[in-house]
Amino acid sequence: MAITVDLLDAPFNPGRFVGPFTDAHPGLGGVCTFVGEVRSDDDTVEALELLHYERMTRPGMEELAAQTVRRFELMGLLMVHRVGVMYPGEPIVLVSACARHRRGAIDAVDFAMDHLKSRSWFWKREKRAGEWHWIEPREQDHADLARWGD
Amino acid sequence: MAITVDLLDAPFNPGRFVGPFTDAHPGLGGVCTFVGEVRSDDDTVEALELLHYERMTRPGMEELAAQTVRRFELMGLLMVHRVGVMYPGEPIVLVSACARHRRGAIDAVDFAMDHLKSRSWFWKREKRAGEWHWIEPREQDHADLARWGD
Amino acid sequence: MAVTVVFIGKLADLAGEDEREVPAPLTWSGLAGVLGADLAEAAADERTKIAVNGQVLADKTALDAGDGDEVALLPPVSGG
Amino acid sequence: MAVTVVFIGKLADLAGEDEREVPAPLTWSGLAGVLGADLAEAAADERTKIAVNGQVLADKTALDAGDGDEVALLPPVSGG
Repeated sequence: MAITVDLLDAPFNPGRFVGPFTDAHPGLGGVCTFVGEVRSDDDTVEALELLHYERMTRPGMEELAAQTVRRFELMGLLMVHRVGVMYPGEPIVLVSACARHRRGAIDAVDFAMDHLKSRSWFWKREKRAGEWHWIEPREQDHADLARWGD
Repeated sequence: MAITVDLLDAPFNPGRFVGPFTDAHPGLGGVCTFVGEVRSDDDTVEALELLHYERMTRPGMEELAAQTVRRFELMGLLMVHRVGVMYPGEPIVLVSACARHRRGAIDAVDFAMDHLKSRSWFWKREKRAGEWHWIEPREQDHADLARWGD
Repeated sequence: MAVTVVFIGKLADLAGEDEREVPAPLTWSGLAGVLGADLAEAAADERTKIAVNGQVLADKTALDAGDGDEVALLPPVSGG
Repeated sequence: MAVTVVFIGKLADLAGEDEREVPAPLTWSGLAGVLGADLAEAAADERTKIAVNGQVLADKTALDAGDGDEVALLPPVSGG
Protein backbone atom coordinates (compact mmCIF):
# COMPACT_ATOMS: atom_id res chain seq x y z
CA MET A 1 0.00 0.00 0.00
CA ALA A 2 1.36 3.36 -0.97
CA ILE A 3 0.20 6.90 -0.34
CA THR A 4 1.71 9.65 -2.45
CA VAL A 5 0.89 13.31 -1.80
CA ASP A 6 2.53 16.08 -3.74
CA LEU A 7 2.28 19.84 -4.27
CA LEU A 8 3.65 21.07 -7.59
CA ASP A 9 4.41 24.61 -8.66
CA ALA A 10 4.67 23.88 -12.39
CA PRO A 11 2.37 22.26 -14.99
CA PHE A 12 2.21 18.46 -14.88
CA ASN A 13 1.07 15.62 -17.10
CA PRO A 14 -1.40 13.40 -15.17
CA GLY A 15 -0.52 10.34 -17.26
CA ARG A 16 3.05 10.48 -16.03
CA PHE A 17 1.77 9.91 -12.48
CA VAL A 18 -1.10 7.51 -13.10
CA GLY A 19 0.79 4.95 -15.17
CA PRO A 20 3.52 4.21 -12.60
CA PHE A 21 0.98 4.44 -9.76
CA THR A 22 -1.23 1.78 -11.34
CA ASP A 23 1.73 -0.43 -12.22
CA ALA A 24 2.86 -0.27 -8.58
CA HIS A 25 -0.31 -2.06 -7.43
CA PRO A 26 -0.48 -5.51 -8.97
CA GLY A 27 -3.60 -7.39 -7.94
CA LEU A 28 -5.86 -4.35 -7.96
CA GLY A 29 -9.44 -4.74 -9.10
CA GLY A 30 -9.97 -1.16 -10.15
CA VAL A 31 -8.38 2.22 -10.32
CA CYS A 32 -10.36 5.44 -10.44
CA THR A 33 -8.74 8.72 -11.39
CA PHE A 34 -10.02 12.28 -11.39
CA VAL A 35 -8.21 15.18 -13.02
CA GLY A 36 -9.51 18.71 -12.54
CA GLU A 37 -8.41 21.39 -14.96
CA VAL A 38 -8.66 25.16 -15.11
CA ARG A 39 -11.90 25.68 -16.99
CA SER A 40 -12.23 28.12 -19.81
CA ASP A 41 -15.93 28.75 -19.20
CA ASP A 42 -15.68 31.99 -20.96
CA ASP A 43 -12.88 34.16 -22.18
CA THR A 44 -12.90 36.33 -19.09
CA VAL A 45 -10.77 34.12 -16.83
CA GLU A 46 -7.22 34.70 -17.99
CA ALA A 47 -5.46 32.92 -15.17
CA LEU A 48 -5.99 31.36 -11.77
CA GLU A 49 -3.65 31.42 -8.78
CA LEU A 50 -3.71 28.96 -5.94
CA LEU A 51 -1.94 29.89 -2.74
CA HIS A 52 -1.07 27.44 -0.03
CA TYR A 53 0.50 27.55 3.41
CA GLU A 54 3.05 24.79 3.27
CA ARG A 55 3.15 23.91 6.95
CA MET A 56 -0.61 23.37 7.01
CA THR A 57 -1.53 22.49 3.42
CA ARG A 58 0.78 19.50 3.05
CA PRO A 59 0.01 17.91 6.46
CA GLY A 60 -3.69 18.48 5.77
CA MET A 61 -3.47 16.65 2.46
CA GLU A 62 -1.51 13.82 4.06
CA GLU A 63 -4.12 13.43 6.78
CA LEU A 64 -6.93 13.47 4.19
CA ALA A 65 -5.09 10.84 2.14
CA ALA A 66 -4.63 8.57 5.17
CA GLN A 67 -8.28 9.01 6.14
CA THR A 68 -9.42 8.17 2.59
CA VAL A 69 -7.28 5.04 2.44
CA ARG A 70 -8.69 3.79 5.76
CA ARG A 71 -12.32 4.63 4.99
CA PHE A 72 -12.39 2.96 1.58
CA GLU A 73 -9.86 0.19 2.24
CA LEU A 74 -7.66 1.27 -0.61
CA MET A 75 -4.56 -0.44 -1.91
CA GLY A 76 -3.05 2.91 -2.81
CA LEU A 77 -3.81 6.60 -3.20
CA LEU A 78 -2.19 9.31 -5.28
CA MET A 79 -3.02 12.97 -4.58
CA VAL A 80 -1.27 15.71 -6.54
CA HIS A 81 -2.18 19.39 -6.37
CA ARG A 82 -0.89 22.39 -8.28
CA VAL A 83 -0.11 25.69 -6.60
CA GLY A 84 0.90 28.98 -8.22
CA VAL A 85 -0.40 30.62 -11.36
CA MET A 86 -2.24 28.40 -13.85
CA TYR A 87 -3.88 28.95 -17.21
CA PRO A 88 -7.05 27.44 -18.77
CA GLY A 89 -6.56 23.80 -19.71
CA GLU A 90 -3.83 23.12 -17.15
CA PRO A 91 -4.44 20.35 -14.60
CA ILE A 92 -5.05 21.63 -11.05
CA VAL A 93 -5.59 18.40 -9.19
CA LEU A 94 -5.15 14.67 -9.68
CA VAL A 95 -6.56 12.01 -7.36
CA SER A 96 -6.18 8.34 -8.18
CA ALA A 97 -7.29 5.42 -6.00
CA CYS A 98 -6.51 1.71 -6.35
CA ALA A 99 -8.81 -0.80 -4.68
CA ARG A 100 -9.80 -4.41 -4.92
CA HIS A 101 -13.36 -3.39 -5.85
CA ARG A 102 -14.63 -0.61 -8.06
CA ARG A 103 -17.00 0.99 -5.56
CA GLY A 104 -14.18 1.66 -3.12
CA ALA A 105 -12.03 3.24 -5.80
CA ILE A 106 -14.80 5.48 -7.18
CA ASP A 107 -16.15 6.56 -3.78
CA ALA A 108 -12.64 7.29 -2.51
CA VAL A 109 -12.02 9.71 -5.38
CA ASP A 110 -15.40 11.38 -4.82
CA PHE A 111 -14.69 11.74 -1.07
CA ALA A 112 -11.13 13.02 -1.52
CA MET A 113 -12.20 15.58 -4.14
CA ASP A 114 -15.07 16.93 -2.01
CA HIS A 115 -12.67 17.41 0.90
CA LEU A 116 -9.88 18.87 -1.21
CA LYS A 117 -12.32 21.38 -2.69
CA SER A 118 -13.82 22.59 0.54
CA ARG A 119 -11.69 21.72 3.52
CA SER A 120 -8.11 21.97 2.33
CA TRP A 121 -5.81 24.90 2.92
CA PHE A 122 -5.90 26.54 -0.49
CA TRP A 123 -6.79 30.09 -1.40
CA LYS A 124 -7.72 31.00 -4.94
CA ARG A 125 -7.86 34.10 -7.05
CA GLU A 126 -8.79 34.64 -10.67
CA LYS A 127 -7.52 37.16 -13.14
CA ARG A 128 -10.22 38.84 -15.21
CA ALA A 129 -9.57 41.78 -17.49
CA GLY A 130 -6.12 42.13 -16.00
CA GLU A 131 -7.38 42.31 -12.39
CA TRP A 132 -6.98 39.63 -9.73
CA HIS A 133 -10.08 38.73 -7.66
CA TRP A 134 -10.14 36.53 -4.56
CA ILE A 135 -12.61 33.63 -4.74
CA GLU A 136 -14.89 33.05 -1.79
CA PRO A 137 -16.01 29.56 -0.71
CA ARG A 138 -19.00 28.26 -2.66
CA GLU A 139 -22.15 27.04 -0.94
CA GLN A 140 -22.09 24.02 -3.22
CA ASP A 141 -18.75 22.92 -1.76
CA HIS A 142 -20.25 22.75 1.73
CA ALA A 143 -23.27 20.85 0.44
CA ASP A 144 -20.90 18.38 -1.22
CA LEU A 145 -19.07 17.85 2.05
CA ALA A 146 -22.27 17.26 4.00
CA ARG A 147 -22.80 14.08 1.95
CA TRP A 148 -20.08 12.29 3.92
CA GLY A 149 -21.29 12.98 7.43
CA ASP A 150 -17.84 13.57 8.85
CA MET B 1 -18.98 16.30 -27.75
CA ALA B 2 -17.73 12.85 -28.63
CA ILE B 3 -18.87 9.36 -27.65
CA THR B 4 -16.47 6.51 -28.29
CA VAL B 5 -17.51 2.90 -27.66
CA ASP B 6 -15.21 0.00 -28.45
CA LEU B 7 -14.95 -3.74 -27.92
CA LEU B 8 -11.40 -5.10 -28.04
CA ASP B 9 -10.27 -8.70 -28.28
CA ALA B 10 -6.65 -8.07 -27.27
CA PRO B 11 -4.94 -6.43 -24.26
CA PHE B 12 -4.96 -2.63 -24.25
CA ASN B 13 -3.16 0.20 -22.50
CA PRO B 14 -5.74 2.56 -20.91
CA GLY B 15 -3.36 5.53 -21.09
CA ARG B 16 -3.30 5.29 -24.88
CA PHE B 17 -7.03 5.98 -24.91
CA VAL B 18 -7.36 8.49 -22.06
CA GLY B 19 -4.66 10.91 -23.19
CA PRO B 20 -6.12 11.62 -26.66
CA PHE B 21 -9.67 11.55 -25.24
CA THR B 22 -8.82 14.26 -22.69
CA ASP B 23 -6.91 16.32 -25.22
CA ALA B 24 -9.95 16.22 -27.52
CA HIS B 25 -12.05 18.16 -24.99
CA PRO B 26 -10.53 21.57 -24.39
CA GLY B 27 -12.48 23.60 -21.86
CA LEU B 28 -13.35 20.64 -19.67
CA GLY B 29 -13.49 21.14 -15.91
CA GLY B 30 -12.81 17.55 -14.96
CA VAL B 31 -12.25 14.11 -16.33
CA CYS B 32 -12.93 10.96 -14.33
CA THR B 33 -11.61 7.60 -15.44
CA PHE B 34 -12.18 4.10 -14.15
CA VAL B 35 -10.15 1.09 -15.21
CA GLY B 36 -11.17 -2.38 -14.05
CA GLU B 37 -8.63 -5.16 -14.19
CA VAL B 38 -8.71 -8.91 -13.79
CA ARG B 39 -8.07 -9.37 -10.08
CA SER B 40 -5.63 -11.86 -8.73
CA ASP B 41 -7.49 -12.32 -5.44
CA ASP B 42 -5.89 -15.63 -4.99
CA ASP B 43 -3.85 -17.93 -7.14
CA THR B 44 -6.83 -20.03 -8.14
CA VAL B 45 -8.15 -17.84 -10.98
CA GLU B 46 -5.85 -18.56 -13.89
CA ALA B 47 -7.86 -16.78 -16.56
CA LEU B 48 -11.16 -15.13 -17.27
CA GLU B 49 -13.16 -15.21 -20.49
CA LEU B 50 -15.76 -12.67 -21.46
CA LEU B 51 -18.19 -13.60 -24.20
CA HIS B 52 -20.34 -11.11 -26.01
CA TYR B 53 -23.04 -11.21 -28.69
CA GLU B 54 -21.93 -8.54 -31.12
CA ARG B 55 -25.33 -7.57 -32.49
CA MET B 56 -26.65 -6.90 -28.99
CA THR B 57 -23.57 -6.06 -26.91
CA ARG B 58 -22.32 -3.18 -29.03
CA PRO B 59 -25.72 -1.46 -29.52
CA GLY B 60 -26.37 -1.94 -25.80
CA MET B 61 -23.13 -0.17 -24.92
CA GLU B 62 -23.85 2.61 -27.40
CA GLU B 63 -27.28 3.18 -25.87
CA LEU B 64 -25.80 3.17 -22.35
CA ALA B 65 -23.15 5.67 -23.44
CA ALA B 66 -25.75 8.01 -24.97
CA GLN B 67 -27.94 7.74 -21.85
CA THR B 68 -24.96 8.52 -19.59
CA VAL B 69 -23.98 11.58 -21.63
CA ARG B 70 -27.53 12.95 -21.48
CA ARG B 71 -28.07 12.23 -17.80
CA PHE B 72 -24.81 13.82 -16.61
CA GLU B 73 -24.48 16.52 -19.29
CA LEU B 74 -21.08 15.27 -20.34
CA MET B 75 -18.75 16.83 -22.85
CA GLY B 76 -17.51 13.41 -23.87
CA LEU B 77 -17.54 9.74 -22.92
CA LEU B 78 -15.14 6.92 -23.66
CA MET B 79 -16.21 3.32 -23.04
CA VAL B 80 -13.87 0.47 -23.92
CA HIS B 81 -14.48 -3.18 -23.03
CA ARG B 82 -12.36 -6.28 -23.51
CA VAL B 83 -13.79 -9.55 -24.72
CA GLY B 84 -12.06 -12.92 -25.02
CA VAL B 85 -9.60 -14.59 -22.68
CA MET B 86 -7.82 -12.35 -20.15
CA TYR B 87 -5.24 -12.93 -17.46
CA PRO B 88 -4.79 -11.35 -13.99
CA GLY B 89 -3.60 -7.76 -14.23
CA GLU B 90 -5.05 -7.12 -17.69
CA PRO B 91 -7.56 -4.27 -18.07
CA ILE B 92 -11.15 -5.43 -18.68
CA VAL B 93 -12.96 -2.14 -18.89
CA LEU B 94 -12.22 1.56 -19.23
CA VAL B 95 -14.77 4.33 -18.77
CA SER B 96 -13.74 7.97 -18.94
CA ALA B 97 -16.05 10.98 -18.73
CA CYS B 98 -15.31 14.65 -19.44
CA ALA B 99 -17.57 17.27 -17.92
CA ARG B 100 -17.55 20.92 -17.00
CA HIS B 101 -17.92 20.01 -13.31
CA ARG B 102 -16.38 17.21 -11.29
CA ARG B 103 -19.59 15.78 -9.87
CA GLY B 104 -20.96 15.07 -13.34
CA ALA B 105 -17.76 13.33 -14.41
CA ILE B 106 -17.49 11.16 -11.27
CA ASP B 107 -21.19 10.22 -11.14
CA ALA B 108 -21.21 9.40 -14.85
CA VAL B 109 -18.40 6.88 -14.39
CA ASP B 110 -20.15 5.36 -11.36
CA PHE B 111 -23.43 5.08 -13.30
CA ALA B 112 -21.85 3.64 -16.44
CA MET B 113 -19.86 1.05 -14.47
CA ASP B 114 -22.88 -0.14 -12.48
CA HIS B 115 -24.81 -0.61 -15.70
CA LEU B 116 -21.95 -2.24 -17.57
CA LYS B 117 -21.48 -4.70 -14.72
CA SER B 118 -25.07 -5.77 -14.37
CA ARG B 119 -27.12 -4.90 -17.41
CA SER B 120 -24.79 -5.34 -20.37
CA TRP B 121 -24.65 -8.32 -22.66
CA PHE B 122 -21.55 -10.04 -21.37
CA TRP B 123 -21.12 -13.57 -20.11
CA LYS B 124 -18.15 -14.52 -18.00
CA ARG B 125 -16.32 -17.67 -17.07
CA GLU B 126 -13.26 -18.27 -14.93
CA LYS B 127 -10.60 -20.90 -15.20
CA ARG B 128 -9.65 -22.52 -11.90
CA ALA B 129 -7.37 -25.55 -11.65
CA GLY B 130 -7.61 -25.98 -15.41
CA GLU B 131 -11.44 -26.02 -15.45
CA TRP B 132 -13.72 -23.30 -16.81
CA HIS B 133 -16.67 -22.24 -14.64
CA TRP B 134 -19.53 -19.96 -15.71
CA ILE B 135 -20.11 -16.98 -13.41
CA GLU B 136 -23.65 -16.22 -12.30
CA PRO B 137 -24.91 -12.67 -11.71
CA ARG B 138 -24.06 -11.31 -8.26
CA GLU B 139 -26.71 -9.94 -5.92
CA GLN B 140 -24.42 -6.96 -5.28
CA ASP B 141 -24.62 -5.97 -8.95
CA HIS B 142 -28.38 -5.66 -8.73
CA ALA B 143 -28.15 -3.66 -5.51
CA ASP B 144 -25.68 -1.33 -7.24
CA LEU B 145 -28.10 -0.80 -10.09
CA ALA B 146 -30.99 -0.03 -7.77
CA ARG B 147 -29.14 3.12 -6.63
CA TRP B 148 -29.98 4.85 -9.90
CA GLY B 149 -33.73 4.31 -9.95
CA ASP B 150 -33.91 3.64 -13.67
CA MET C 1 -35.84 -21.54 -45.50
CA ALA C 2 -33.65 -21.51 -42.37
CA VAL C 3 -33.48 -19.89 -38.96
CA THR C 4 -30.08 -19.45 -37.28
CA VAL C 5 -30.15 -20.29 -33.59
CA VAL C 6 -27.30 -18.76 -31.58
CA PHE C 7 -26.29 -20.31 -28.27
CA ILE C 8 -24.46 -18.16 -25.75
CA GLY C 9 -22.25 -19.17 -22.83
CA LYS C 10 -23.33 -22.24 -20.95
CA LEU C 11 -26.12 -22.83 -23.49
CA ALA C 12 -23.42 -23.21 -26.14
CA ASP C 13 -21.80 -25.84 -23.91
CA LEU C 14 -25.16 -27.60 -23.68
CA ALA C 15 -25.73 -27.37 -27.45
CA GLY C 16 -22.18 -28.46 -28.22
CA GLU C 17 -21.90 -25.62 -30.74
CA ASP C 18 -22.23 -21.84 -31.00
CA GLU C 19 -24.99 -21.82 -33.55
CA ARG C 20 -27.21 -24.12 -35.57
CA GLU C 21 -29.33 -23.76 -38.69
CA VAL C 22 -32.85 -25.08 -38.26
CA PRO C 23 -35.84 -25.09 -40.62
CA ALA C 24 -38.16 -22.06 -40.54
CA PRO C 25 -40.49 -21.27 -38.95
CA LEU C 26 -39.23 -21.70 -35.39
CA THR C 27 -41.89 -21.28 -32.71
CA TRP C 28 -41.94 -21.70 -28.94
CA SER C 29 -43.99 -24.85 -29.15
CA GLY C 30 -41.65 -26.24 -31.80
CA LEU C 31 -38.47 -25.59 -29.78
CA ALA C 32 -38.22 -28.97 -28.06
CA GLY C 33 -38.75 -30.82 -31.31
CA VAL C 34 -36.03 -28.85 -33.08
CA LEU C 35 -33.42 -28.36 -30.33
CA GLY C 36 -34.08 -31.33 -28.06
CA ALA C 37 -35.50 -31.54 -24.57
CA ASP C 38 -32.38 -30.30 -22.72
CA LEU C 39 -32.07 -27.04 -24.66
CA ALA C 40 -35.83 -26.47 -24.61
CA GLU C 41 -35.78 -26.87 -20.84
CA ALA C 42 -32.89 -24.41 -20.54
CA ALA C 43 -34.77 -21.98 -22.79
CA ALA C 44 -37.78 -22.28 -20.52
CA ASP C 45 -35.72 -21.29 -17.44
CA GLU C 46 -37.20 -17.99 -16.28
CA ARG C 47 -33.77 -16.35 -16.37
CA THR C 48 -33.12 -17.31 -19.99
CA LYS C 49 -34.03 -14.63 -22.52
CA ILE C 50 -34.70 -15.06 -26.21
CA ALA C 51 -33.82 -12.44 -28.80
CA VAL C 52 -34.85 -12.37 -32.44
CA ASN C 53 -32.50 -10.36 -34.65
CA GLY C 54 -31.04 -8.69 -31.57
CA GLN C 55 -34.36 -7.72 -30.00
CA VAL C 56 -35.27 -9.42 -26.72
CA LEU C 57 -38.78 -10.87 -26.71
CA ALA C 58 -40.89 -9.51 -23.87
CA ASP C 59 -42.82 -12.79 -23.99
CA LYS C 60 -40.58 -15.55 -25.24
CA THR C 61 -43.50 -17.94 -25.68
CA ALA C 62 -44.53 -15.65 -28.56
CA LEU C 63 -41.41 -16.77 -30.49
CA ASP C 64 -42.16 -17.04 -34.19
CA ALA C 65 -39.00 -16.76 -36.28
CA GLY C 66 -39.02 -17.02 -40.06
CA ASP C 67 -36.53 -17.57 -42.85
CA GLY C 68 -33.34 -15.53 -42.35
CA ASP C 69 -34.08 -14.66 -38.73
CA GLU C 70 -31.45 -15.09 -36.04
CA VAL C 71 -32.72 -16.42 -32.72
CA ALA C 72 -30.40 -16.11 -29.70
CA LEU C 73 -30.77 -18.03 -26.45
CA LEU C 74 -29.32 -15.83 -23.72
CA PRO C 75 -28.46 -17.04 -20.23
CA PRO C 76 -28.34 -14.45 -17.43
CA VAL C 77 -25.60 -11.90 -18.01
CA SER C 78 -22.75 -12.15 -15.56
CA GLY C 79 -21.45 -8.64 -15.96
CA GLY C 80 -18.47 -7.07 -17.60
CA MET D 1 12.19 37.87 21.06
CA ALA D 2 10.02 37.85 17.90
CA VAL D 3 6.82 36.30 16.59
CA THR D 4 6.42 35.80 12.84
CA VAL D 5 2.96 36.73 11.60
CA VAL D 6 2.02 35.15 8.26
CA PHE D 7 -0.68 36.77 6.14
CA ILE D 8 -2.49 34.63 3.59
CA GLY D 9 -4.41 35.63 0.47
CA LYS D 10 -6.46 38.78 0.78
CA LEU D 11 -5.02 39.40 4.26
CA ALA D 12 -1.58 39.63 2.64
CA ASP D 13 -3.03 42.25 0.28
CA LEU D 14 -4.33 44.13 3.31
CA ALA D 15 -1.01 43.83 5.16
CA GLY D 16 0.98 44.76 2.07
CA GLU D 17 3.34 41.86 2.76
CA ASP D 18 3.33 38.07 3.22
CA GLU D 19 4.77 38.09 6.72
CA ARG D 20 5.95 40.41 9.43
CA GLU D 21 8.15 40.05 12.53
CA VAL D 22 6.54 41.47 15.64
CA PRO D 23 7.73 41.53 19.26
CA ALA D 24 6.76 38.58 21.48
CA PRO D 25 4.46 37.91 23.15
CA LEU D 26 1.56 38.39 20.71
CA THR D 27 -1.88 38.12 22.28
CA TRP D 28 -5.44 38.62 21.02
CA SER D 29 -5.84 41.85 22.95
CA GLY D 30 -2.48 43.10 21.64
CA LEU D 31 -3.28 42.39 17.98
CA ALA D 32 -4.70 45.80 17.06
CA GLY D 33 -1.79 47.59 18.67
CA VAL D 34 0.76 45.47 16.76
CA LEU D 35 -0.93 44.98 13.38
CA GLY D 36 -3.17 48.02 13.14
CA ALA D 37 -6.93 48.36 13.23
CA ASP D 38 -7.64 47.09 9.70
CA LEU D 39 -5.84 43.77 10.16
CA ALA D 40 -7.20 43.31 13.67
CA GLU D 41 -10.70 43.83 12.31
CA ALA D 42 -10.07 41.27 9.55
CA ALA D 43 -8.69 38.85 12.16
CA ALA D 44 -11.87 39.31 14.18
CA ASP D 45 -14.07 38.33 11.20
CA GLU D 46 -15.79 35.13 12.27
CA ARG D 47 -14.57 33.37 9.11
CA THR D 48 -10.91 34.21 9.74
CA LYS D 49 -8.96 31.51 11.53
CA ILE D 50 -5.70 31.85 13.41
CA ALA D 51 -3.07 29.13 13.53
CA VAL D 52 -0.03 29.00 15.78
CA ASN D 53 2.79 26.86 14.39
CA GLY D 54 0.36 25.23 11.97
CA GLN D 55 -2.31 24.41 14.57
CA VAL D 56 -5.63 26.21 14.24
CA LEU D 57 -6.82 27.77 17.50
CA ALA D 58 -10.26 26.55 18.54
CA ASP D 59 -10.69 29.88 20.32
CA LYS D 60 -8.66 32.56 18.60
CA THR D 61 -9.17 35.02 21.44
CA ALA D 62 -6.90 32.68 23.43
CA LEU D 63 -3.98 33.66 21.16
CA ASP D 64 -0.76 33.85 23.15
CA ALA D 65 2.29 33.40 20.91
CA GLY D 66 5.83 33.57 22.21
CA ASP D 67 9.32 33.98 20.84
CA GLY D 68 9.90 31.86 17.72
CA ASP D 69 6.22 31.10 17.18
CA GLU D 70 4.63 31.50 13.77
CA VAL D 71 1.13 32.97 13.79
CA ALA D 72 -0.91 32.67 10.58
CA LEU D 73 -4.01 34.69 9.76
CA LEU D 74 -6.15 32.49 7.50
CA PRO D 75 -9.07 33.80 5.46
CA PRO D 76 -11.77 31.28 4.45
CA VAL D 77 -10.36 28.61 2.12
CA SER D 78 -11.68 28.86 -1.40
CA GLY D 79 -11.01 25.28 -2.42
CA GLY D 80 -8.49 23.58 -4.60
